[in-house]
Amino acid sequence: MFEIGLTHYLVVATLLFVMGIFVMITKRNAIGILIGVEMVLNGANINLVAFNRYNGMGNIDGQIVSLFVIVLAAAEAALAVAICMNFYKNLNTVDVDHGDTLAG
Amino acid sequence: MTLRLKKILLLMTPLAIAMFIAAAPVHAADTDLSLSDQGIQTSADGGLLEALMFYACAGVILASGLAICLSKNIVRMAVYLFGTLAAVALMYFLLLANFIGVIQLIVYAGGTLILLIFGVMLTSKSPWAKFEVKRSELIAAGVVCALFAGMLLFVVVNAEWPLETDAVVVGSSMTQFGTGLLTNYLVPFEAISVLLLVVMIGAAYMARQE
Amino acid sequence: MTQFSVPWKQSPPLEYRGPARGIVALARMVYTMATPIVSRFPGPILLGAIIGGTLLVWAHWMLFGFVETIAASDVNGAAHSVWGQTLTTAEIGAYLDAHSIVASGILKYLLWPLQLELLRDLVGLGAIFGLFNLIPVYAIWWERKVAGRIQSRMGPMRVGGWHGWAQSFADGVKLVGKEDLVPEQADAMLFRVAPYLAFVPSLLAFLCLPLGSYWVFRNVDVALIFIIAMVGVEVVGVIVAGWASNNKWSVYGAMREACQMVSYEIPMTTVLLIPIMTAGTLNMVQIGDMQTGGWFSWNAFHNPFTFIAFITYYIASLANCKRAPFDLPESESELVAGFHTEYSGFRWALFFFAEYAAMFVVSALAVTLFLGAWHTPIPATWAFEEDSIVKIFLNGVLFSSPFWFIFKCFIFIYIQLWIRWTLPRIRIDQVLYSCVQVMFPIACVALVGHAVWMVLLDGTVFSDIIRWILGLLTAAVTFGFLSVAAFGYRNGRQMVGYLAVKQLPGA
Amino acid sequence: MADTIAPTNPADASAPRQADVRTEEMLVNMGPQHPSTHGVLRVVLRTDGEMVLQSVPHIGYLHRCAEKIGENVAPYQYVPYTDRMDYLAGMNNNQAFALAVEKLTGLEVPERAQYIRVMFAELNRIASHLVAIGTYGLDMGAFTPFLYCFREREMLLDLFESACGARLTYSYITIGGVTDDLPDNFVDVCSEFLDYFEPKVDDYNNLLSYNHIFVKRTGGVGVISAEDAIRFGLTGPVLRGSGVKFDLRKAKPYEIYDRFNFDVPVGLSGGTGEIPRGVVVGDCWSRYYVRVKEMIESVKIIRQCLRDIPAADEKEGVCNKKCKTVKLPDDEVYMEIENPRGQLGFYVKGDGSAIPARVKARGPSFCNLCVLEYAGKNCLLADIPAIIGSMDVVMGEVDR
Amino acid sequence: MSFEEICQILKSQFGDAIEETAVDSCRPYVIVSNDKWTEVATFLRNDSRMAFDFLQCISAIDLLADDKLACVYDLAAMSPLSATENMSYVRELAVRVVTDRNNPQIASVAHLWAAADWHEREAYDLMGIDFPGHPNLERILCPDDWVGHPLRKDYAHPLEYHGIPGTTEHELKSPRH
Repeated sequence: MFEIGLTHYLVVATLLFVMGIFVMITKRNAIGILIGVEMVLNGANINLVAFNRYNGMGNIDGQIVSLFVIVLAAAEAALAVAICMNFYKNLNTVDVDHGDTLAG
Repeated sequence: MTLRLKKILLLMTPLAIAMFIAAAPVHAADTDLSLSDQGIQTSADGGLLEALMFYACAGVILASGLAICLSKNIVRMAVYLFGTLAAVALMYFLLLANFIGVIQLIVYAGGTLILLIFGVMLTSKSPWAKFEVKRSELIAAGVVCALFAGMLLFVVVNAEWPLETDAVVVGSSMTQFGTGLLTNYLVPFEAISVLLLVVMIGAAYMARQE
Repeated sequence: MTQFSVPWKQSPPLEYRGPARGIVALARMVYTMATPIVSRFPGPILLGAIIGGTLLVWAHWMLFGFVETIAASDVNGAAHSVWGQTLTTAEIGAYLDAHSIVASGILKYLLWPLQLELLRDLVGLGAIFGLFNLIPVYAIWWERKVAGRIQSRMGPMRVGGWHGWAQSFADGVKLVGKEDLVPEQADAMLFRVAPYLAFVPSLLAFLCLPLGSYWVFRNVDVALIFIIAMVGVEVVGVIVAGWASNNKWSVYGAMREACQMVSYEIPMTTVLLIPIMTAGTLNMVQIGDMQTGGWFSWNAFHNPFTFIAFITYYIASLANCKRAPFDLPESESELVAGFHTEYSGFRWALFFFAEYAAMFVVSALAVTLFLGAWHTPIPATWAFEEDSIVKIFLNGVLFSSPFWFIFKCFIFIYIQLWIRWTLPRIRIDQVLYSCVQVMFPIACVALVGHAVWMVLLDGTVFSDIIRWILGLLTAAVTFGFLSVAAFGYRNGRQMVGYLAVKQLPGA
Repeated sequence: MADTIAPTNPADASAPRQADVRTEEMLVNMGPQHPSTHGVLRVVLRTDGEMVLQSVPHIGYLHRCAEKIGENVAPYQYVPYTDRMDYLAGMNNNQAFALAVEKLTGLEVPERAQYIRVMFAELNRIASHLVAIGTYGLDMGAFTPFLYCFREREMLLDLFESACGARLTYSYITIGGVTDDLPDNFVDVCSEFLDYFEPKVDDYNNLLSYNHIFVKRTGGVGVISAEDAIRFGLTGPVLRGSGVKFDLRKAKPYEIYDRFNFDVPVGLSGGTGEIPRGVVVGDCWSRYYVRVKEMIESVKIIRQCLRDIPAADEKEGVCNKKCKTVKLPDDEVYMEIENPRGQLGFYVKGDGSAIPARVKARGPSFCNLCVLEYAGKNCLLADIPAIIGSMDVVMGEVDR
Repeated sequence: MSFEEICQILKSQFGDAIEETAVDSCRPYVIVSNDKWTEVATFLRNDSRMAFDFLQCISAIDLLADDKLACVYDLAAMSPLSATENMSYVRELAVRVVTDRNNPQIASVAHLWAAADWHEREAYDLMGIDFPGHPNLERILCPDDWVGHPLRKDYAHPLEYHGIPGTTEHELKSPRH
């Protein structure tokens, strides 16, 4: 119980990942979906760092990859918010259910 | 006490502060001035404290994650996400990945999250815009996610991870990061920088007004 | 005749129940007892408090250092840990006897708990929290004094006696006593949480902030980025506060803050790369300890690019802790009070604490990274051998100590205040223009230039000449300013009442 | 939508600004309780982000039926009410009403009283402009010039107090003269003050007028062309800031203004002489700077007054003895003077009794404020305080 | 150009529309017939001999004895625009337009002089004169739901407005209108 190992971290990561997916499925708001994506990425990132810590063979490859993930997530968020703005400009809403009109 | 004497005494005050604080000095003449970067471990070496910290972090992550799932208010979701991100950063510190932790804070919490809130502000008509979800959808999503979580957890808990329990645990050092990024990971590093440039231009293009 | 009726709900007067009643009674008792004493001897009490506080800090430090030496002298090397093996009282007593220290019988029991890291951390945290609270309190008082002097008036003069030194405490008492209003249409939960989201990060930044080589709570290898991140995270609280207030002016304040903060972090972080490149580390203690060689070894004078970087950093830091002329998020003439329009009482005070603490933090970064951290302009190689307490003391006064660090920080806070009370506010488009089109290019040029300089010119005579010129230039400017200030202080002290009396005998 | 609004403001041509990101249009209520609306002005702003697409002023929050009261009291009783209209320039308001009644009834004013009136009107002009300049600095976020201005204003108020005992609502200039003669050493004290005050104007200039940020904030903002200024009936520094050299003291000299030698400052375009670059004729900076220059001209007039003022005449006094018994003929008059804020006119209609049948005040702030809807269009949110501040409105007189 | 000359031109141009010229008044004025007022105003504004480009004031007055309301327009023509020479009024003119008390209507001149906008709104608010053609004729000083027009001589003080007491007993006994 008090001996924290790899599995503990993986369980937290898994739960965060699944909750992210749940958010992505259930939220109608485009930015809500974006929040779900961030949660999924964070869950994955915990995995990377945890494996690096417990199974890293002395190097930090896992951390470098997680660094890339963070940077990519930031880029993705910037672009996604821009898309949301465009979406809002055209349809006057950010409800993704309205995104099926081609005549945006 | 005459006024003059009082004034002199009051003028002495800063001097006194200076002397008394300075009297506990650490002069740096004997400090090691080597340029090398020693990775200094910040988290405790296992034991109860680490366990407590871990459970606290995990609690915050899961609680705020759950709150995101259940909340209908988009701004509140973003604030809960802040809780998740900060707790994940703390978890990185526990995992001795200090650099990743601070990068998580500065990029995620300080940048991405603000961007998200900014997006919310710009795209919601009323402050408390709500998007109702059908109950059937909610139940379906819950079932799917529960199954998925069960499956993943089963794998995670039962898998035999080849652990190097006795391996030397080192904190990440900046030197390692620099070397890694400019040797083994040079191509992805450059690719990401190009991607960032593309994203910057693309985002500016998409958000601008025709 | 119709009666006036108040349209808003009236809250019943406060009633204290249970333990609160006891606390209130205690506070009243303390107040009645303390008031006559404090009002009669304000000066000596202030002096005594300062001396006592510094002595306490000093004693702590000596004590910790002492325990450190005991632990280090332990044969097993089993140093202090949280719960792990510790020295027994007998071992401590033996050490004390060996060094013939008096009263070892009692002292060993008193010293024993200090080796527990948890206890030491708690004491350290307490000290940091105290510092964190004291700095805003006195920065606010000082701001009011400086503002008063700039505007040819006196500033606070009453509370506490000497120049209103207790004004901020009185304000604090007033603010805590005010009603904690939450607007009816606001998002109450976020409204209540937001001040803490601003307050806590700026407190966390102090955890990694070194005041001296050993005066740091946690010597983290990524301290610099951690502090920048904390200053940046503070903005989340501000945005949430503006949003949750459900007030259009607050939302404007929050939007401006988000916009300004995100933009100015770019040039600020870019120029901070320059001292990092010079030092080759992100560890603040190491960066500080690199600048022991006196005035000319300070990073700002390393080459022209570092000097430019220093100035750029300082301007960007003004924007980053929303000080004038970049105080758009709370500009009172446009946005009423910006993001904290709806706040009152204690929560409002939390925003102020966060702001002033952030002012100290960015000044501390400027001092640590560019201006010799905790060192004096005298090279440390001239320091005395530390073989007696007097020489230790003199080394502290003359060469390096936390006092010098705080002193330098307050010089920069003073410049912030000075700018605040003399310059008008700039407009949002001008803010973004100066960030994107002026400061960011300058920062990039400085970064590249510094890299080239380090490769090509470092260690050459030319580099030394440039360093001396820059150092001398800055010294000349500093002394010029000081002499002007002294002259003005001697000759220009003109106050409203004095002139009015002098100019208008018949009035 | 920003792009559908036709750019009617000449400011747009010089500095085209566009909202990069389209956001939700929002109606924002600026005032009646707002730090930079100088009282209880309410401006409804239609904004798109930081852009203001339209600003509609709403007034009336300080309406105190001043004109109705005028129909119920005798003229000499009405003088104190005029103080309360433009409470920053009480002397000038007293003067305007007194002149209107004197013109209607043909009351003679002693010469010494006329000198005193002009002197105090100009002193009050300085005091009023000091408040205008100081509060304009406040609007721009510079707190310090405000207190410098108030420091000098305090001395002026001391002067007023020495003459009439009041510091804000003087009622000093009354029908037929002034209520009381000057204190004995007033001439010395006043000239001492003028010697002290004149160099202080350079201080304000160094601190605020030529400050780079201040010029950037106000130069080229809220431009009103000369033709538009006349079309909207603007007067005072607002009109002169648009480059129209019109001053009632020169154009239609009342009292004894034709005896004095002074200049009428107007707004000039930037880059020449003392005017900084980036300033356009008719912008906020020009209006502000006209006030600074007018203070110096007022000092000139006061110096000439102090030099020429006739000695006190015991027999004649400083007030026409008939001032309280005068009957208003069945006739009407419109008398306008140059207030610190512009043309203050009083329309007085008598019906043969001692009490007027109609008193109408043409407030300069009232007429200047109506241009806000025109000038505060397609600008940034931060420009709105700049434009309102440069109009220098006093809500007491707008709402009356 | 003197007042008489202006009257001469106006009379030759409009004849009967100029009902009266009060030359002996302390401030001479002309009375223009209400139905011709738009034409006269346009003439005053645009004709090169008149060119009254500056509207100083519009004062609404209550002529209770004649059962009339009236507006007095104080017009002025400025000398040519100049930033160097002191400008002055070339000519001034006061015009009075009388209207019926029960259905007071005077054509708006806001399209000729932008300054007339708020003056007319004020006259509407306080005296109750309607200005057909005004772009935005709303109450300006009083609240939108105010009853009556306070500057009329027969105006009765309201006793109460939204629960705020309107007047005192003493004033009720001795109103002077």
